[in-house]
Amino acid sequence: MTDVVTTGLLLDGLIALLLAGLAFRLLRTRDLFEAIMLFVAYGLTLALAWIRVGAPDIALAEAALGAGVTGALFLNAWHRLAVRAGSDDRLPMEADP
Amino acid sequence: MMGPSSSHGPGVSSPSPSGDAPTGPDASSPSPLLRDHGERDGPPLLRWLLGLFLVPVGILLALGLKGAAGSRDPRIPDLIAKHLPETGVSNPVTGVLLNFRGYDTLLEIAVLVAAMVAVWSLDRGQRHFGLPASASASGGAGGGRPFLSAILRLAVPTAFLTAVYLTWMGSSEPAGAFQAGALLAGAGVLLSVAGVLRPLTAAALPVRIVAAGGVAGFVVTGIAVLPFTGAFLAYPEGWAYPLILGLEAALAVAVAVILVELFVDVPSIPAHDAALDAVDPYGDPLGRALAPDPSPADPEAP
Amino acid sequence: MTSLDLYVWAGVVVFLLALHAVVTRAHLLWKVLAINLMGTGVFLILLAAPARRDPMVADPLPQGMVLTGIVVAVAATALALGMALRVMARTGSPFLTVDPETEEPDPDAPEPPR
Amino acid sequence: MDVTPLLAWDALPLAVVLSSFVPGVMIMFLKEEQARLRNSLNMAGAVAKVALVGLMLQGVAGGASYEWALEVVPGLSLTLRGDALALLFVTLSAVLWLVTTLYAIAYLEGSANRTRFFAFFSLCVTATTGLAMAGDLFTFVFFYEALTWATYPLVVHKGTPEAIRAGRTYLYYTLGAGAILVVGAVWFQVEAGTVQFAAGGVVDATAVASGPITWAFIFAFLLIGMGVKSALFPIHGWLPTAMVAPAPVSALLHAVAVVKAGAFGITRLLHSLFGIEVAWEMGAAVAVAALAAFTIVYASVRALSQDDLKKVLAFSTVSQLSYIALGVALLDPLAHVGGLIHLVHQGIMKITLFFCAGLIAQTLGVKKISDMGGVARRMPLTMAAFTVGAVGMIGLPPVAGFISKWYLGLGALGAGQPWVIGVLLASSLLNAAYFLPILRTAYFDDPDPSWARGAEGPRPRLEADWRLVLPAVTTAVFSLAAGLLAASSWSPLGWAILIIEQGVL
Amino acid sequence: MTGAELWTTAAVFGPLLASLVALGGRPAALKAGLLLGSVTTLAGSLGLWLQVLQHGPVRHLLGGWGAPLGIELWADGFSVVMLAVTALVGAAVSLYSLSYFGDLSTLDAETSPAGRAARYFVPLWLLLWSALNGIYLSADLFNLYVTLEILGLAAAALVTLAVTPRATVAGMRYLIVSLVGSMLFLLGVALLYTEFGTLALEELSAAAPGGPMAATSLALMTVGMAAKTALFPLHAWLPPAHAGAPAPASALLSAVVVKGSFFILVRLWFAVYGGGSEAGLVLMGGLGAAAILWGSVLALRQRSLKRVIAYSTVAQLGYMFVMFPLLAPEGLGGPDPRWSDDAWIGGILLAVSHALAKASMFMAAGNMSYAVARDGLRDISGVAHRLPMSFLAFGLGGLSLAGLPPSAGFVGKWLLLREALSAGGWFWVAIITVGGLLTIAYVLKVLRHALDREASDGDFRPVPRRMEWAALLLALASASLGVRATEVFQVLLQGGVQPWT
Repeated sequence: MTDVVTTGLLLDGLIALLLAGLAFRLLRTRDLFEAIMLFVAYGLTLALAWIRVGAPDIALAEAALGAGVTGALFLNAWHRLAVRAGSDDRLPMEADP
Repeated sequence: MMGPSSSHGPGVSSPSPSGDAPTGPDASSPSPLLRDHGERDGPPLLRWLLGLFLVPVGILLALGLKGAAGSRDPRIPDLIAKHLPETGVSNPVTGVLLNFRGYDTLLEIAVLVAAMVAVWSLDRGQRHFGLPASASASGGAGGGRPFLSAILRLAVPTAFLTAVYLTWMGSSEPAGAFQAGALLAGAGVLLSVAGVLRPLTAAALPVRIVAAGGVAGFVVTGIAVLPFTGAFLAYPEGWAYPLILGLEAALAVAVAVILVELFVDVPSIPAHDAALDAVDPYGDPLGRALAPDPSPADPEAP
Repeated sequence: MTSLDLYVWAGVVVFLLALHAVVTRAHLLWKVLAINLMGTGVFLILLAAPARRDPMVADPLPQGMVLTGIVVAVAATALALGMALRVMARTGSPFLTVDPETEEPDPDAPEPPR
Repeated sequence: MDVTPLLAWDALPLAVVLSSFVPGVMIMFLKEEQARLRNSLNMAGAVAKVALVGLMLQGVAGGASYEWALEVVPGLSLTLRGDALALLFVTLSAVLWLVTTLYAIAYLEGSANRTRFFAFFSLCVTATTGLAMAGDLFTFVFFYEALTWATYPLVVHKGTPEAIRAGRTYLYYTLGAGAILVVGAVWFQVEAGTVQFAAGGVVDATAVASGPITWAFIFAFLLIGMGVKSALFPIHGWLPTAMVAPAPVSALLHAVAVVKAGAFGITRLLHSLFGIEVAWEMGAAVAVAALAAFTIVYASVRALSQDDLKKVLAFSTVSQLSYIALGVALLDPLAHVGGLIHLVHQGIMKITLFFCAGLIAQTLGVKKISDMGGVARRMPLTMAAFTVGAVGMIGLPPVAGFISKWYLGLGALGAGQPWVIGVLLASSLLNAAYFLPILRTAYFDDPDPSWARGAEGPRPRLEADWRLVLPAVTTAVFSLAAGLLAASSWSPLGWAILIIEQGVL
Repeated sequence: MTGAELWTTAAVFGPLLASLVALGGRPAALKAGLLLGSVTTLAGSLGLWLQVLQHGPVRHLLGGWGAPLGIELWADGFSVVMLAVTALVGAAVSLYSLSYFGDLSTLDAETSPAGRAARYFVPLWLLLWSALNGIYLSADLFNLYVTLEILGLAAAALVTLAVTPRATVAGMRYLIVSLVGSMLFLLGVALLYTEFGTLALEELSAAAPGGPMAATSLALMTVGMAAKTALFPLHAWLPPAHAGAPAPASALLSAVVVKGSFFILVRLWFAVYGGGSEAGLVLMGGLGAAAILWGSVLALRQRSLKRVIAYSTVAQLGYMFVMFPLLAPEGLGGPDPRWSDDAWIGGILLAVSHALAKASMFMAAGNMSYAVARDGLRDISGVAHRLPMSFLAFGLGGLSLAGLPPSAGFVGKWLLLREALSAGGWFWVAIITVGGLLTIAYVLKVLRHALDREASDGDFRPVPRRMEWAALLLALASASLGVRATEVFQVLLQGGVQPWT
């Protein structure tokens, strides 16, 4: 390994590993809620990666849009399924109309 | 070389993890919609084959990219740096987004509008959002939920403030309309989940005007400058900064409204869709049964 | 092996994992998740690969593209989720049940009561 | 009225084609009940076409020539050229379309879907006149293929399962061969560089010598394309089955328009594309002659065993068409004259026979020859016309058929192919063998009970609707006139000789 | 400011503004939107046609910036012809859709699905239209990606306007395939940017991409676009989607939407990559040939009217890919200089004739199933007598697809055959001929059912005249193009196969 192993490189290696691992885990799970949580985590790690790559704008957008809004959309969809399924784990504010 | 965790080659169909629900879904376990036991995933052999095919493609791709020297010469960044002053903004990304490649951003907002209209076109089910009238009337914002109302009081104002800051600073600092829009959308989602923001139906005109405002603003500006500068969206001398700022503001609001609309407007899944039974699978795509034959005197009947 | 190369590798791995999942995972929501991941994989490659210059110069053009890509991905995801929920509402199952090749309306079959 | 300005009008050929296209399209949008408007439109179109063709005849006889072209794509254009050869076929189609329209109006009175029938009927005639006046192979194939699909609704007009099956066989043959024709035509353009028709052919002998196999294939592809409609031996099967179509269709299309398109195509192929000398050197013309000869004999033999009157006429058409192919394939101008005049003579004689067959079937419901006993007593005029036609088919004077066989014989001797005379004689005997029994039963046998019951009542002044009998008699008179007045310059023989003199072939 | 800027702006941003107008939802807004969209697009494409005819390819520098930095709209013969066809088909289908959904004023979008479909068909279609015009005029890779995305979303939404569960599933599958296709395309764009550092097609073609990275990128983009064009192995999504959608939507999807990604493929393979590799071209041609055979055979087996036409789309798309091997620069034996433009003009004439004919056939089929409210072949028997114009439109459209005169298809096939024969490509000659015969087979199958004697005299809903005229006009356009196509020929030579060499 010619170039010296700097701390930056270690951090990037960790982030890259985390990204791949989260993605693999996310695509293999059987439970939807777990998948969505992993997806939000993946989004935030990705925001970290964008900072490391030197793109702060993208980091902010990724965190807000990639993890935030998309995560909210998925949770909303999950909620729709949960309400449909009639299972009891509905969100607290969902008082029965 | 710390490559990614390649030990878990894709396509490894590991036995379903131990923590998984027992095979037979008993009454209490969440519905089949929420879980996917892979019963419809297709034969494992096919999955393995696809995996085996993709792994070498991946390696070739990565090695190729590693060797790709073509873009070593920083032609584009230098060009952007050279022309940045003419764009009226100092943040290069905003310069690219709103001046150099303004057309792309316009189309991007058009994609959002398209998605919004498409989601509207799915027949929106009933809306489960918002507290029933009784709950919100009694406890004010957040009803009987102190924790939620606390978050609301704290988060929403700061979100608005930061959004305005982001839009304003977008021209110089790494921020911009989309980040601001996302923040506003987050605030909007919080409010609608808490039931404070009565979700306006898609039919409401204000929603349509604001949502379409982003694209309309862009196109009108583009056409307005056409006679002066001879090209669509080419800002005349000195007008770049104010126009870009105006567009950023319009973009931020439009993005926020569209994202809230996309969030709120998801069709709910009724336990049993009564309308479905009347639909004849080989019949009229719009489910229109044959209207009783109009009076034979109908001139149009051949 | 500079840090950017790591992200290129990560991008490639995520893209292919997601492509594999879109094809093999039958549940609609996983397909939508996988499409999102494919997008992020491409963005990783798009930002990391061209940026590997000796004097690390941030190239704003790919950043503009990735920002646009992220917003487009959100729009596409919103529609895909909406449509997936409608499919589940209509067919009651989270999978694309009807296979195009074999399935064909059979007007010769006994007429369903009109 | 001084017609000289009209004579020089170059778009005359277009006017001739449009004179049946415009009524056809207008009829398509009429409602079923508007019978009178439809009939008048049809008749107007027919009369206009005959008038315009008359003008062109006068012009071409005076040495003028008409050419109109519309460029479809640079290098390919729709060219209509009104020369003597084209006019031979166009006059035949125009005159017989007028006669058949009158016949069809009466024949189909009260039946369903007449709007669709007359619309596609006019489109078929448009396609026929178009391909007759085609100035190049592209235009010829354009109208030839249009003729194929325009005829389909007429073949399946009755809508009965049998008609639909006949339509399907018709399309299998014609569309299949049509696809091969298109490939052949394009290949010809690629190899020869042009698609223009030229007297004496556009292919130069050296090119053929250098690539004989390619040119043999091109000739074969084109021959298959033309041969299917002129019912050459292996690909003639669709014609007898298409007899299920109503009588006017069998009369005009399967005696004149569609089948002559094939024969005319073979003439163009041998003379205007390859040139008869080059074709003869290639051995292609000999093959055509042999195939034609075999078809003549084979079809006549098949006709012997038929009992259905229209089937007999169908097989007789198959054999008669090959006379034309035989005539134009020989190396002697007299044989060419024989082939060309037979194109006209066979048309007018065969249409007479089909008219009479339709008349007999319509009035007495008789379709089989075995039931035709004593028909002559009941329908003397019709049987007289039928006799004229039959005699002409056999080739006996004074009817036109004799003249074409005479010239074919002369041409065969001139071309040094004596075996052709043997074929002519054999087919004449065979024709006699299947036509004379028909006449015998019609004239001498006692009336068959199946239709005789209605005969005792007061016989109507005329044996059937005048609009059916008149066309049959008229065409019979034409056949006789073409035979007796052959010497005049306005007869088909006179015109054929003019074609040879003007060097258009 | 030359005319080009004005016309390109009209063509791309006219329908975009019109869709915002149509968002108003009320019938007046819908009609105004359709009118505005049609007028601006027709004016834009006509204006550009004349500009390109006189001055050759024209460009419009958006934002005033040059190639590497900014995006430019660029129009050559090929884009102008596709613009014109989309404008023609679009205007006819817009006219058709006004009556198809019924009386807009009385329909309530909340309750009746037809009302909802009418209210959202117009804005979605106008967005689709502006995206298509954007694709035909775009000269920038990433811009193509974003426009493709609008195309994909709007088109999938058009399918799910129908209420049947089958259509919803088909729409979902179409959306997923479309999104995966776009992602593959984007990865291709990323690779090209990494390798060549530019997004402008003109600069890319100047850099003559040929290395392994460029080849991988072309492969990725081709798979992506082939998925969106439903080329043979990736065609499974098309028949249920195009058959399930409402009639105006399926007419648009089959006639113009699939042409968008086909256009991109042709642009990439020939304008940017200069023909790519001959093996690649033969592969594309082979897939096209397989599509012709597979699509036709399945079209013959279908028993519902619109599924026959949908599978016919799969087959006819195969026809257009047969153009690829015939355009190989060095040719399979060196194209004869006399016919060098044949495959190019012939292939595009086939695409144009397919767009016109397929739109008219789907509208005619829509009329027939609108009249009996059922889509089975057995249900439309005997309908020909009641709907003569629709029957005629369907027949004429069928002729054009089969390549029988008088039709643009016949001229296109003649030109393709001429190139194939001059290059000695016997396999392609056979495929083109057999394809034509198979097309006639399934068109006849439908016509025979429509002509069937024992008309099922069930109740019959009269079809508004406007719907029949829309179908017939397009069929007549396709037929008249078969008689006169010189103008298309000349404009297609502006820019030709490789505009930037």
